[in-house]
Amino acid sequence: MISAVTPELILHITAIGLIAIGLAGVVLSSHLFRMVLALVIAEAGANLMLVLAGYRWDAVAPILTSRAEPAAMVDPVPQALVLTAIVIGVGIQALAVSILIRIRQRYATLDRKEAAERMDAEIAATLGAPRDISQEAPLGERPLPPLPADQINMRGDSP
Amino acid sequence: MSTNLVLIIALPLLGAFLLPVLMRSSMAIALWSGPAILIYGCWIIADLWLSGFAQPLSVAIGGFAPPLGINLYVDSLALLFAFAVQLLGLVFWPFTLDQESARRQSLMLLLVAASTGLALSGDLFNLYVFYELAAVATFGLASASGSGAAYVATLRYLILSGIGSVLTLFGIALIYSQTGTLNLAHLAQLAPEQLHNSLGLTAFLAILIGIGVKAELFPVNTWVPEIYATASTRLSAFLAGLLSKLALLIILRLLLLIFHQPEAAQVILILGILGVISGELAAWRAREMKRMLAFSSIGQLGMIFIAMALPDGKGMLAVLALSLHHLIIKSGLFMLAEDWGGALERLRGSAKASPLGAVLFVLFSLSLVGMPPLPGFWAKFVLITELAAQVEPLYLLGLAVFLLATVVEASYLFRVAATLYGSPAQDTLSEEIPKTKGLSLLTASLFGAGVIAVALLIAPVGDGLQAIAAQALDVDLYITTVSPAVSGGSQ
Amino acid sequence: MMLTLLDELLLFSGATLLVALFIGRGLAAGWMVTILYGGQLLALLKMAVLGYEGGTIASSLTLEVMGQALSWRFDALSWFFALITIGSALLSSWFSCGAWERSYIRQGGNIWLFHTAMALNVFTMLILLASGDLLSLFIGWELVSWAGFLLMALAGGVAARAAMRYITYAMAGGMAIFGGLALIYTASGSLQLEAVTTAVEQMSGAKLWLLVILFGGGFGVKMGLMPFHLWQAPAYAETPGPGSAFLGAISSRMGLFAILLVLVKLFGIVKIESLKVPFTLIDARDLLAWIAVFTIILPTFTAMKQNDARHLLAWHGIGQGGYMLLGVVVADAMGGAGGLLHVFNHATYQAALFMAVTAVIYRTGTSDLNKLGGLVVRMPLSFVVLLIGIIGLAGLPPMNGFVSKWLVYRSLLNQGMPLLFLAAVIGTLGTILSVYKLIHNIFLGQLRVEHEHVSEAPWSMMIPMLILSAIIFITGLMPGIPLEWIASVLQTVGLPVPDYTLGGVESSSGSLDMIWVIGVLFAGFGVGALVFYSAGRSKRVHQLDNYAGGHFLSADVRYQYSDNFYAGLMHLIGGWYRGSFLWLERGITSLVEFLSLGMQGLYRRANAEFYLLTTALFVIAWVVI
Amino acid sequence: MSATELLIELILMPLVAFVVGMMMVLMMRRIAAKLQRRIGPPFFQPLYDIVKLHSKKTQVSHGLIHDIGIVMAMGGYIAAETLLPVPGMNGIAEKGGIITLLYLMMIPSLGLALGVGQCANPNGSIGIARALTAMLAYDIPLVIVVFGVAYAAGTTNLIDIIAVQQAGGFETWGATQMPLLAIAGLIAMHASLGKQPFEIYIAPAEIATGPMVEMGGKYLGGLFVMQCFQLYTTSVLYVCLFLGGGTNWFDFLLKSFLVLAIPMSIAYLFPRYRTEDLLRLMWKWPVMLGLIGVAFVFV
Repeated sequence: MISAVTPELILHITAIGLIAIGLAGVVLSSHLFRMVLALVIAEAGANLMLVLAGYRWDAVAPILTSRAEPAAMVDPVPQALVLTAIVIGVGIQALAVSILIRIRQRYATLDRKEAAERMDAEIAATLGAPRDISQEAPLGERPLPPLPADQINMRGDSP
Repeated sequence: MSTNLVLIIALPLLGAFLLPVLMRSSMAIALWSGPAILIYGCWIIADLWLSGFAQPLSVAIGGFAPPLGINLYVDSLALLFAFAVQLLGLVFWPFTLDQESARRQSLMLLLVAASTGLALSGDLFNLYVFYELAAVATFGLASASGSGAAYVATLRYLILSGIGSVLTLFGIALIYSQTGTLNLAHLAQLAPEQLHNSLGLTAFLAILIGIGVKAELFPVNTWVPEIYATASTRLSAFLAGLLSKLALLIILRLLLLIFHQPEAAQVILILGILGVISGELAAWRAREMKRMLAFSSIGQLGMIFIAMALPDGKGMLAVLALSLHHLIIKSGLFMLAEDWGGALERLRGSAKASPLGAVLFVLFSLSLVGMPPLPGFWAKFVLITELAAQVEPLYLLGLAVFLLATVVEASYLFRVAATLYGSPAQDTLSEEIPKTKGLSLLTASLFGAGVIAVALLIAPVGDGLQAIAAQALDVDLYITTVSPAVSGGSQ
Repeated sequence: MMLTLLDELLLFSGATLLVALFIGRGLAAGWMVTILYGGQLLALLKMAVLGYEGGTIASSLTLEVMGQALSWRFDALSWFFALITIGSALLSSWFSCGAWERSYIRQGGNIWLFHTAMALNVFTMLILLASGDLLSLFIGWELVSWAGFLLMALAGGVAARAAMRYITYAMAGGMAIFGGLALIYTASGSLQLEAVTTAVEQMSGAKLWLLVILFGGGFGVKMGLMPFHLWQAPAYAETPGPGSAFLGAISSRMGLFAILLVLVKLFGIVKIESLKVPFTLIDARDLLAWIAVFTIILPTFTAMKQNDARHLLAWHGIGQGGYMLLGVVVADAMGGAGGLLHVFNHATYQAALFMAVTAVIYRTGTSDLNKLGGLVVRMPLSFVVLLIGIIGLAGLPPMNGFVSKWLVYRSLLNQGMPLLFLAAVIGTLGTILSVYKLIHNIFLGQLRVEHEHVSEAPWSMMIPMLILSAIIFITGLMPGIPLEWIASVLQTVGLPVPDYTLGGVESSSGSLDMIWVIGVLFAGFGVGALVFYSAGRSKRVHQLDNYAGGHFLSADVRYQYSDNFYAGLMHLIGGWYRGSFLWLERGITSLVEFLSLGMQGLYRRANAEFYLLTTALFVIAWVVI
Repeated sequence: MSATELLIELILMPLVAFVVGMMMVLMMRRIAAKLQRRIGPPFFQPLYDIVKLHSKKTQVSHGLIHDIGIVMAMGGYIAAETLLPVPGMNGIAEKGGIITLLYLMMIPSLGLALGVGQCANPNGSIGIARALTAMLAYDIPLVIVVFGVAYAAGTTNLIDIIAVQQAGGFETWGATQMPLLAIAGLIAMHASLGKQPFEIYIAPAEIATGPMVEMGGKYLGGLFVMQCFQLYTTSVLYVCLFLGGGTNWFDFLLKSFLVLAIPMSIAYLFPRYRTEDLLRLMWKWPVMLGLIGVAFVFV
C-alpha cells in the first residue's frame, strides 16, 4: 500500500493529519478558546476524510446538467453527508463561542485550570458540601484523632 | 399506520421550533402544546403496540428505497425505547414557569425528537445526525441554569462531545470507503467480507469511543459528575436514565449486526470493568447526593457494558434487563435528589420530616443492590449466570469486579440511608431539614410503584424481555424486513 | 390449591407480620403478636405430628421465573431450626410486652417498628428454612440478612453504625454465595438440589475448592466465623433488649443451617474431606475444624475483657458458634448430634442470659459491669435465671449445655484429635472464667447505695425468663427429647445417628445418663445441706460488717473488686490482645478509601480530552498490531 | 446389680471417701509436721476440727447464696465419689465417663466461688479470681492426660480403663505404658490440690486467706469436709488412671496414700508461685510432657 504513493493516499494522510493536529491542539492548549478552535480544525479534517471516502481520481463533480452524462462521476452521497456534517459543526462552534462569552462574563477568565477550580468551588458552595480533599491537603488530619468514646466499646479490642 | 410513526419524530421537531412563536401569542396554548405532542406520541406507539405487533417493520422516509434513502427500523426493542423516551419526556417536562421556560421547553422537545430518532433510525449517518442534535439540545438545557459552573461544565462537555463526533465521522468515513453504503441492513449483509478486518475494527472502535461519550464509557465520562451536579435534576434524570441507554443501543446494534470480531467485545469488556471500578469507588467518597448518583450511574452503565461484551449475543437479555431496571431506579433517585440534592451531611434526620421519601430511597437502593424479590436481583442473576458460563479469565474477572462493586454500592447507599434515619444534629432547626415534596415526590413514588409492580409480576415481564431480546438478536430477520425494499441494490 | 401444612405456617407468619405492621401502634399489639407466634408454634407442632411420614412437606406455591423453578419445602432439618426460631421469637416478644414496652416507649423507642422488624425476621427466616432449591435458598438468605439489618439499626446511633458494619459484611457474604451459585449453575445447568449433587460428583478439585471457599466464606460471615466475626458482637449487643435475645439465640445459626444444607448435604463430608490443601497434610474438613476451634477460643477470651454485659454475652455467642461447626464438621455419630444439640441448647441459655441482663438494665439503667454489684439481694429471681444460664453457657452438668459439649468432646476423642480436643477445652475453661465475671460483677459483691431500692424485674419479663430456665434444666435432665428431633435431622443431612436414650447417649466406649448423674448430684446436695443445717443457726450480717483489715467500712467507699477482673491471667496473656483482625479490617477500609480518593481525583482535576486521545491512540495501535 | 445394692453403694461410697479422706488429711499434717521437726496432730484431729467448727455458737452468714455455696461444695464432691469405682463397688461409673467426673469436680469450685461472691469481700473476690485462673492453669495438662489415657484405653468408662490396666498386671499399668503422661498427671494433680507451691489463692499474707476470709464456724467446717473429699477424689482418680485401680482394699489404700504422699512431701518445702508464674509453669512443662506422651500413645 505504501509503494503506490497515489495522490489519494496523500489526501488521506492529510485528512488524518488534520484530525491529529486538531486533537493535539485541544489536549495541549490551556486556553478554552484555543481548544474550540482546535476542535474546528479536527472537524475540518473529519469532513475531508468523509469527502475522500467517495473520491475517484479521474471523475468530475457530480453535477447533472442538460448535456449528456460525462463518463465517470464522483460518488455524490458522501458529499451530501459532508454538507450536513459541516452544518452541524458550525452549529456547535457557534454555541461553543456563545458559552465562552458567558464564562468570560461569569468567571472573567478563560484559563482551563482556573475555570475548573472556580467551577468546583461554586458546585461545592451550591450543594453545601465541604470541599473534598485536594492533592495538597491529605486525607483527614494528622496525627490521627483518638477514637470517640462510644467507638472504643465497639472496638472490643479482640485478639 | 406505519406512516404516522414518522410523526413521533416530526411533531416534536415542529413543536420545538414553533413554540417560541406560540409563546409570544398566547402563553396558555404554548405551555400545554409540548405535553400534548408527547401524549399524542405515546398514544401512537401504544396503539401500534396494542394492535398486535408481531413482525418488525421498516419505514422508508420520503419514499426513497433504503440503500439510498433513510429508513426507520422498528422492532419491539426500538419501540420499547421510543415509548420510554416519550413517557420520560412527559414525566421530566420542565413545568417550572420562569422567563427561561420557553427556551427549556423547546429544547426539551428537540431532545425528545432526537432521542426517538436515535431509537428508531436504521441508517448510520442518520444516527450521527440525531446524536449531534441530542448533544446540542443537552448543551442548551444544561447551561439553562445560568450559573458560571453550568457554563464551564457545558463547555467541557461540548469539547468532549465535539471530539467524539470527530471520531464518529472518522469511523463513518472508514465504513463508507470500505462498503459504499451506510444502511445498517445493507452493512449487515456486506460486513462479513469487507468489515471483518483491522480497518473495520478501527472504524468500530472510533465510533464506539465517539458515541461512548454520551453512553458514559469509562475514559470519556469525566463530564458526568459536573453536568449532573450543575444541570437541573430533571435533565440529569433524563440524561442518566435514557439518553445514555440510547447511545448504548446504537453500539449494541453495531456490535450485533455488523462487527462480530471478538476483539471488539474484549475492548468493551475492559472499558466496562474499568468503568465499574472507577464509578463505584468514586461514588463511595462522594459528598453530595447528585454527584454520588452520577458516579453510581457510571458504575451501573459499566455493568451494562460488561453484559454487552458477552460473545454471540448471550448477554442481550442481561443488557435489556439491567438498562430498564437502571432507567426506573435512577430516574426515581434523581427525583428524590431534587429536594435532597445537597450535601449528604445536611440530610441527617430527614426521614422523620419526609418518611415517604426515605422509604422510597431505601426501596430504590435495595433494588439497585439486588435484594431478591425486587427486579434488580433478577437482572443481576441473569448477568451472573451468563458471566460464570464463560471460560476466559477476563470474564471471570468481570464477574468478580461486578460482585465487589455491588458490595461497595450497598455500603455507600446504606450509609446515606443510615444518615437519613439518624437523629438530626442538635443545632439544626426542624424546618432546615430538607423535605421531599410536591411533584418530584409524586414522580418518585410513581417510579416506586413501577418497581413494586415489576417485582410482583416478574414472571410475565421476564418472558416479555426474553422475547424482545430474541427478536433483537435475529440479524437476518433485520435484513429480510429491510431487504425486500432493497430490491437488488448494489451488492 | 390445597393448602399444605407448610403453607399454613407461612401464611400464619405472614399474618403476624401484617398484624404487627398495621395495628402495631397500640399497647395491646405486643400481646397480639406474641399470641400469633404461639399460633405459629402450634402450626409447627401440628406439622411434626402429622407431616413427617414422607420426609418432606412441599408447599403448593411454585414459581417459574426466567427459566428457574422455585419451590419451597420443609424437612426435618428446616423443622428443627424453625422450632428454635419460633420458640425464641415467642419468648422474646412475650418478654418485650408489658413493662419493657412502656419503658422502651418512654426512652423514645419506636415499638411499632420493633414488633414489625421482629415479625419480619421470623417470616424471612421461615422462608429461608423452607427453601427447596439453591436459588430460593439465596433469596431467603438475602431477605434474612436485610431483615436482620432492620432489627439491628432500630436503636440508631451506635447501633446504626454497628448495623452499617454488619451490612457491608453481609453483602460481601451474599455476593460470595451469589458467585458460588453462578459457578454451580454453569456446572450443573440447573439449581435444583438433585442436579447440583450429581454435578458436584464430577467436579474437579480446584473448582470444588473455589465453591467450598465461596460458600463456606459466605455462610461463615453470618455465623461469625473467625475472619469475619468482628461485626457480630457490637451488632447483637446494641439491638434493643428482647431483639438481642432473639438475634443472639438464632440469627447467626442460619449460617449453620445453610452450611448443613449445602456443604454437608449437597457436597457431603466425604467430598469435602477429599479436598487436600496443597503442600500441607490437612484437608478442607480439618481447615473448617481449625476455623471452628479458633472461633471458639479467640472470641471467648475477648469476652473476658469486655466491660459491658451485653458485649460479653454477644462475644460468647460467636464463641459457642464454633462448637456447633466443630461438632458438625467432625461428623461422626456423636459429633453431629453434639453440634446440632448445641444449636438448641445455646438458643435457650443465650436468650435467657440476654433477657436477664435486659431485666438488670430495666431496673438499674446500665449494663456496665463496673457500675453494678450485689444485686442478688434485690433481684433474686433474675439471679437464679442468670445462674442457670451461665451454668448452661459454661457447660456444667446439671444444665443442657453440658450434654452437647460432652457429645462434641466424645466425638473428638473417638476420632482421636488431641489438639482440637485441647483447644475446645481451653474454650470451655475461658467461658467458665468470663461467665463467673459476669455473675460476680452484676449480682455478687457489694450492693451500691443507689441500687438499694431496686425491686425485682416485673412479672411480664420474669415469666419468659423462668420458662427458658425450666427448658434449660429439663433438656439438661432429659436430653433424649431434643436428641429425638436431631436424630431425624441427622438422617436428612446424611450424618450417622447415635443411639440415644431419654437420659443421654448409649455407646460401647463410655455412655452418659444425665438422669443418674443429676440425681446423684442433687442427692449429694441433700446430704451436704443435711450436714450443714444440722449445725447451729447462722446470724445474718450486713454487707459492711466485713473483714477489712481492722478498718471501719462506710457506705460511700466503693468496696467491690470488678475492674480488670482476672488481673493475674491478663498479666500473662494481656500482651496477646493486639487486635490483629481489627487491624486487618481497618487496612481494607483505608485501602478502599485511598482508591476512591484516587478515582474521584481522576474525575475532578483530570484533563478530560487527554483521556479520550490516549484511549483512541491505544485502541488503534492495539488494533493495527 | 439390683436397685437396693446400688442404693447401698451410693450411700457407702461417700462415707468411705469421707473416712479415707480424713485419714489422708491426717497423713498430710503428719508429713508437714515431720518436715518441720514436730510430732504432728493426734489421730482423730481432723474429726475433732470438723465437729468443733460445726458446734460453734456464732455462725456468721452473708446470705442464702453463701450457705448454698458451701452446700454445693460438699454435695458436688459427694456426687463425684459415686462416679469413682473402688474395689467391690462401681456406683454409677458406667453411667457417666471420665469427662463427666472432671466436670463434676468443677461444681464444688463454682459453688465455693458463688458463696464467696456473696460475702461481698474484695479479698474473697480476688481469691476466687485467682482460684479460677489456677483452675484454667492446671486443667489444661489434666485434660491432655485424660485424653491420652482415654484414647489409649479406647473408652471413657473408668471401669473399662481399670480393667484394661489390670489385665496384664504391673506391665499394663497406665504409669508403665505411658510414663510421660503419668508425670504430667502428677504435676497437674498436685496443682489441682491447691497445696503449698500452688496455693496463691489462699495466700494468708496478701489477701487474708482469700476465699476463706468470711468463712467461720460451720462454713469453715464444710470447707474442711470438702478438703477431705478433694484429697480422696484426686488421689483415687490418679490411681484409677495410672496405677490400675485397686484389686483389693489393702493395695488400693496403699497406692492412694503413696500417691498422695509424693505431692505432700514436696508441698511444704516451697514458697508460693505468683498467679502468672503458676500459669507459665503449668502451661510449659506438664503440657509439653503431656503432648509428647499423647504423641507416643498415637505412635
